Amino acid sequence: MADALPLLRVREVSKSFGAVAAVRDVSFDLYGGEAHALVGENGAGKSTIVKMLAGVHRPDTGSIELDGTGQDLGTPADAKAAGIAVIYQEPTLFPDLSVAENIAMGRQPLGRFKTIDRAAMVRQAAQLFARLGVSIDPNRPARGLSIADQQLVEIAKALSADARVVVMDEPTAALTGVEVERLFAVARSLRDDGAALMFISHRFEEITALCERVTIMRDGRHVSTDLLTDITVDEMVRKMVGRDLGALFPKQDVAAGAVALKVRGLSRDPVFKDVSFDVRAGEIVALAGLVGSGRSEVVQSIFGVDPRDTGTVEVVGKTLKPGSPKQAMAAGVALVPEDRRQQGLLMELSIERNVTLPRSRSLSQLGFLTGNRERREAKEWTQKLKTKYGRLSDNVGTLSGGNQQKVVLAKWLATNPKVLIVDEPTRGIDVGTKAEVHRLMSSLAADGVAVLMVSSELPEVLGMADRVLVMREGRLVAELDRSEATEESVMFAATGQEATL
Amino acid sequence: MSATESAVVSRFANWNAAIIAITVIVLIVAAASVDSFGTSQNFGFLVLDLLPIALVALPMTLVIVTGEIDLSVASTLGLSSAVMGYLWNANQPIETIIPLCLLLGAVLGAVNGFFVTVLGLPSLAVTIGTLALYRGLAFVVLGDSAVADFPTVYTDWVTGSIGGTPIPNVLIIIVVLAIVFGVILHATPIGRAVFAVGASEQAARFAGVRPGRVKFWLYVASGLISGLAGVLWTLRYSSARADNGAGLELAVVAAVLLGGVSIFGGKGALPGVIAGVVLLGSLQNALRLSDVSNEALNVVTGVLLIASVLGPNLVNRLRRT
Amino acid sequence: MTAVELPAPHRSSLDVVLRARELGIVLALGILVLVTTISNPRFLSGQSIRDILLNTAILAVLAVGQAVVVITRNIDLSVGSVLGLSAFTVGTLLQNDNLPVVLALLVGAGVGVVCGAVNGVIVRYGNVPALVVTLGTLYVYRGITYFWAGGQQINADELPAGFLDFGNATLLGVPYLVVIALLVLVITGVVLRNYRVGRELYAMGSSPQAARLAGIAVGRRTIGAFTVSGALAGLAGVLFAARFGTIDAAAGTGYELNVVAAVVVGGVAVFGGSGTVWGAALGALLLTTIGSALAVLEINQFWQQAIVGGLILLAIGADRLVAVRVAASLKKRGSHVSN
Amino acid sequence: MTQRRNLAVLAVLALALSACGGTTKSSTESQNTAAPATTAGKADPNAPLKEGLKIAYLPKQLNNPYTDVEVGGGKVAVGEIKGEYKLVGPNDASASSQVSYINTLIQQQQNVIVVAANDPNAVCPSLNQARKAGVKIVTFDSDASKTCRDAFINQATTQGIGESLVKMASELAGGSGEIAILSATPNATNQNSWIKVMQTELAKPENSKLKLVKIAYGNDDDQKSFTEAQGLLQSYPNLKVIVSPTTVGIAAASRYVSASSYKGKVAITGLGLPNQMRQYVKDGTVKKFALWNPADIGYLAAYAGAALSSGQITGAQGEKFKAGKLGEYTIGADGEIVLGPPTEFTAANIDQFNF
Repeated sequence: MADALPLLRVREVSKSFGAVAAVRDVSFDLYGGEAHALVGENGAGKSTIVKMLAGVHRPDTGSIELDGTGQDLGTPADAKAAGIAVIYQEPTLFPDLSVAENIAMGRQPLGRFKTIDRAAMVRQAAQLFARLGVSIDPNRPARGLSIADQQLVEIAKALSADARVVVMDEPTAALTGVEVERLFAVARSLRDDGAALMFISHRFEEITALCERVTIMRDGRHVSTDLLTDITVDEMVRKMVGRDLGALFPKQDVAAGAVALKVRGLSRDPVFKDVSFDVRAGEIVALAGLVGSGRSEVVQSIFGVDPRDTGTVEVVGKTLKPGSPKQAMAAGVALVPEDRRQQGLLMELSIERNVTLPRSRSLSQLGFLTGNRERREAKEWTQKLKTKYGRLSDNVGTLSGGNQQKVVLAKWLATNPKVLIVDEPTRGIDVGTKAEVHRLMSSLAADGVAVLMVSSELPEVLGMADRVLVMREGRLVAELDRSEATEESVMFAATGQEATL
Repeated sequence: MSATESAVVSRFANWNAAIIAITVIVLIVAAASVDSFGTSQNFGFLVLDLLPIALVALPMTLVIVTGEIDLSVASTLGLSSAVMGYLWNANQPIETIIPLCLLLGAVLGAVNGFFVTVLGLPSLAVTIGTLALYRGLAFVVLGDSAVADFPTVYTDWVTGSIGGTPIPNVLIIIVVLAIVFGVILHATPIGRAVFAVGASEQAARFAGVRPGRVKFWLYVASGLISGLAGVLWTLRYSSARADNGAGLELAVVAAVLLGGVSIFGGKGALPGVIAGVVLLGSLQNALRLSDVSNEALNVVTGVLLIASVLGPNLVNRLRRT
Repeated sequence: MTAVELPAPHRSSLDVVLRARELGIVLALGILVLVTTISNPRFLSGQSIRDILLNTAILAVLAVGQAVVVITRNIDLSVGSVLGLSAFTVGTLLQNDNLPVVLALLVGAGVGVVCGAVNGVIVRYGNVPALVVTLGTLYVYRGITYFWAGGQQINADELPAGFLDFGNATLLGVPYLVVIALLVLVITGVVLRNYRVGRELYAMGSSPQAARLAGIAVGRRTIGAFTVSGALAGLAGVLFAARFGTIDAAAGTGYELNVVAAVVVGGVAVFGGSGTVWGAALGALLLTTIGSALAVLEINQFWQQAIVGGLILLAIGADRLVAVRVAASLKKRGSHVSN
Repeated sequence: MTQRRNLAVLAVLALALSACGGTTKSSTESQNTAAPATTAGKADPNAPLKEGLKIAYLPKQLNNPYTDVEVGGGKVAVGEIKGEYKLVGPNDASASSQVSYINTLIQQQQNVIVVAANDPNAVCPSLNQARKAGVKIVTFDSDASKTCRDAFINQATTQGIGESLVKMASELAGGSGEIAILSATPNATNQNSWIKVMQTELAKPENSKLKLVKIAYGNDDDQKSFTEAQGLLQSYPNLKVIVSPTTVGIAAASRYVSASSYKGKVAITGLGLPNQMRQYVKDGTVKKFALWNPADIGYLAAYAGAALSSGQITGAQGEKFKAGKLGEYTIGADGEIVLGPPTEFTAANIDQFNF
């Protein structure tokens, strides 16, 4: 099925930022009609490779060849012109412009006097959506589209450009199972039309489902490129990490204590309705369901950053006021939010300020902060979590994703919570850190913390949780014990139909 | 690049330190080369001249650190002055008028705060709106007339100095408020919240900070201090007028940015801002004493303003390559 | 590919909202004119309308330029100073030679192009926020004008009659100044709506990050937008000189706030990406009409500024309300994968 | 939070209460007006004029052609008496900027400051500080409060100007009809005193058919005056004459009318500069207007300042001094020195003047 000659060759490219070498002498080939996976831990250099292909970064040395001719991809426009389309993890649409215009930007069909032919533009968008089998109104603004729909618009963009190389950087991170299937169907048809696909993901089941070949990177270097038929998942993990891992999901058994978090009749129109459940001390309860089923909204409403219409939340017997994170924190609730960059961290502030922000009031003496106590506290907690950083005064934005997540965890563990809510605790972090996070959650539960975990990764849910609560379209539809919870039972509850995975 | 070199560069890239150094150098050069710049009388004039900018720049720093802006300060000053004149003409006791003007300032600030935090409107647009609105109301209150004859006890205090020393009385107000705002910004949980809101409002909210509340009270503080500046302005010139302080907002914003506060929020320090205010004020004073025209000052202000952001940016770029 | 049923290209929901926004201003304008005319019918006399249009023309040209910059999520506070510099340059040239009007317009626009390009280059290459840059050049350009003028004033009697006539003469009953403003408006409006360059400006303002990734030459477009704003401010300077005949170094001082006010009232979002130059021009017309109406209604002129302020708050408040409504309706309508 | 708020309210209330029976305008009025002038010493009419006097001019603002002519006269006079001439001033006509300049002039140890006050009271404390430092203060154009200057150069008597403005208006209106005034700022001292005289004049029986319908303010801003003129004509269709006792206003109003359909129907008069008005006199928009010679004001101010500084005069009524080519002047009540009667300009004589 693959052509004999590579469509795109990456040859010994290197790229440094200041003193840090992000990518060193990496080479691999992409073939037309083939899907190629690129895997590696966070900080392995995958994103830099993507940005070089996208024309955002120019390689310091080495070359990128298309059809055997060297390309100088100095700007995104160059990459576009060369037929390379990149779909980023976070969609990059123009919220104020119409969907049709988003797709056609820079390639709008022209009519008389080089004016834009709007009718033709809308027609093209509608044709693309028909080909993708989706119904999005080309005339609506991009603002307000769900993440999945935004990804589809991004794919339509790539289609409209007749891209020969399509790079997808973790496109599935925010998608549900059905949406992933839809995306894969489209990706396969692109591949079958002769395009070369490059697919980046942390989920091995997706890689095996879609790709023919896999390139593994570690610490900015190329480790290996193999046919997926020649390599097992375990081998891949070993190559990525460079060492063997312990059990991925080490939940210890703990006898559940008293009810720590009690939620009754929580509703917020139109996001979720009548949600009731308990979490006991020492328990890890997973909140599963498709993206968009209202899980994150429920936990944000419990914590008080989102409002709620009706319902009560009790923490160790104390009723929480709606809409007040401050009071929730005082009662012993901590929330590690879904979106690390936007919600979890202040990227431009220092590590110490981030760690101690929620506790700045309790660390103050007579209302004043001199900085010493904050520094001590930040040092203590970052060390406990084995966070790697240069100085505490460095911007948290300079850390890798995994270490950033550790800072978020440190920040909340420092508040000594009775109820710890974690929303997608391991999204976008590498395998090694993932295991550390899991171990940490498990030991917290063992110390009597009630843990409520929102996760889209089924293995994580099944491995970690004592109980699984499943949400569908804003309602709690199932509660499964550890013994009852399987991939099938959870997916069945989440989708309301037989799982197709 | 060697280690020492990069240390020097990073020192320079810290604009806060740079601006303080520049200010000190300018003060020394001016004192040495401009006749009568260093006299105690001139020091008094200098302090009085930069009084309103110094006061208003304090809350403005905090507002800009949260990523917002308040362009209505000069109009609040004007309205406070106009109301002061109106009430004085209506034969109200000055001891009632002054607290009322401060209260008025706080209320005007609260109006800004309401539009920005409760309705969620962009502060640039809101405060351009209230800039026109408050100034307009000042003219409605007092028209084009001027009210004078404020009690000499008060006007003398404002223009006077601490018994026998060359230290102007109003310097006490500046110093006290600068310490208050400095401590709030750099050494209290409120200050941490201010920086957090400026760095990312959403993340701050997820850390239990109430951005709306923080910003609202900052606007109230901004209004209150502008009201105070209006009172002091009126007493200094013994003249309440609707156009008092017109255009001051740009000078204040310029001083704050010159002091190294990022217009995008999340970064800045009060000592730098004080240095920025002193730098602009003393440059103006020294140039005027040297018979250099106002125009030169305009150009210098503009260039410094751009340089305050451009300089560190260029240094960073050089360092990267 | 199988034949699919395509949605007929209809007016997009975006357009409908924008139209409604501009209709709001037109409505406000209509009510204002009606009320004023009832109290004093002379408000609708030819001379009165001509005066309003003439005064609008200058503000509208500035507002169009400002809108272009604001749409890209920038701001240009230096327009008043650029206007002053251009007016003085043209005035000085005309003092000595009787230049043809077209040349005067070109010189003025040329001065503006240089000023605008300087703004744009500093914003682009210096990576300095537009607010800071243009606040700085507001001082610098004004300072240059003062240096040059040094207290000199150019009076009407020093300007060639041909140039002054241009400030008052009409083309088929429409003053030249208004014709120029309309030309500027229509050309800019069409470019912004119907040309790729224009749509890229909206894209940049809507999401600068995405624009860079989409391969839009963000830097060049930014410099371009500032250059256009500068050029139009320069052009407005010539119109100013022709209209008022007296030019000193202070010409156009404080205009920047009026211009921003007109743009905001006209529905251009200060955070870029939406709004039209038509709205901005209507905003300019509304503000000018209010000024004239107050004089005619014998409302204390001091109210004018307060009313303008209130209007800005009203406009952005209304925009916010509409945006919330639209967002809610879009969310409800949703759009899902059709299985 | 609520506690803190209550505290704040309490504090305000406490302040307000404690204020009962505090300092009010009426309670301070006697005390303020009692502030004595500091002029002391005796005049020595025979003292020679000192040489090398530093005389600084501080007009309302720079960049005003009328002001330029005034200070131009001053420069000539300072040259004649071998002094050091200096001109400083703000770009905006605000009192606060003037105060900064006065402070600077004190630092520079000038001997005489010739100032046109933007606000009669706001500049006072600084002027008095200057006088304490031995600087003589001469005001021109717009007087400062009497308590803080040594002499005031009055262009013409207030009465004389008011009367001549009404006389011109009456002639142009043909003795009856609506007239309007386009002034500078409402707190401009000179403008207001002229307008007051005009109102008294208009109340007289011989002017009973003239109706003053509106006083508009153009703030001595060209554009504002232009727009105000436009507004006047729209609001008062039967308007016959616009009287503008300010050079900026009359020029702006003339320019508007000359290019509008009102030309020939509405007459403009007032106080204007011949150079600015020449065009409108020639095209018939303006029949006549008046003014004193502004250069003489600056000229006279320099001599008055020098005489003060040399001890020839102290500013007391009845003292006499010589002012170069202008001859001898006598100080009137309140330290006023009157320049002389204004000149009327018409198409017949305008070409003889160049200022």
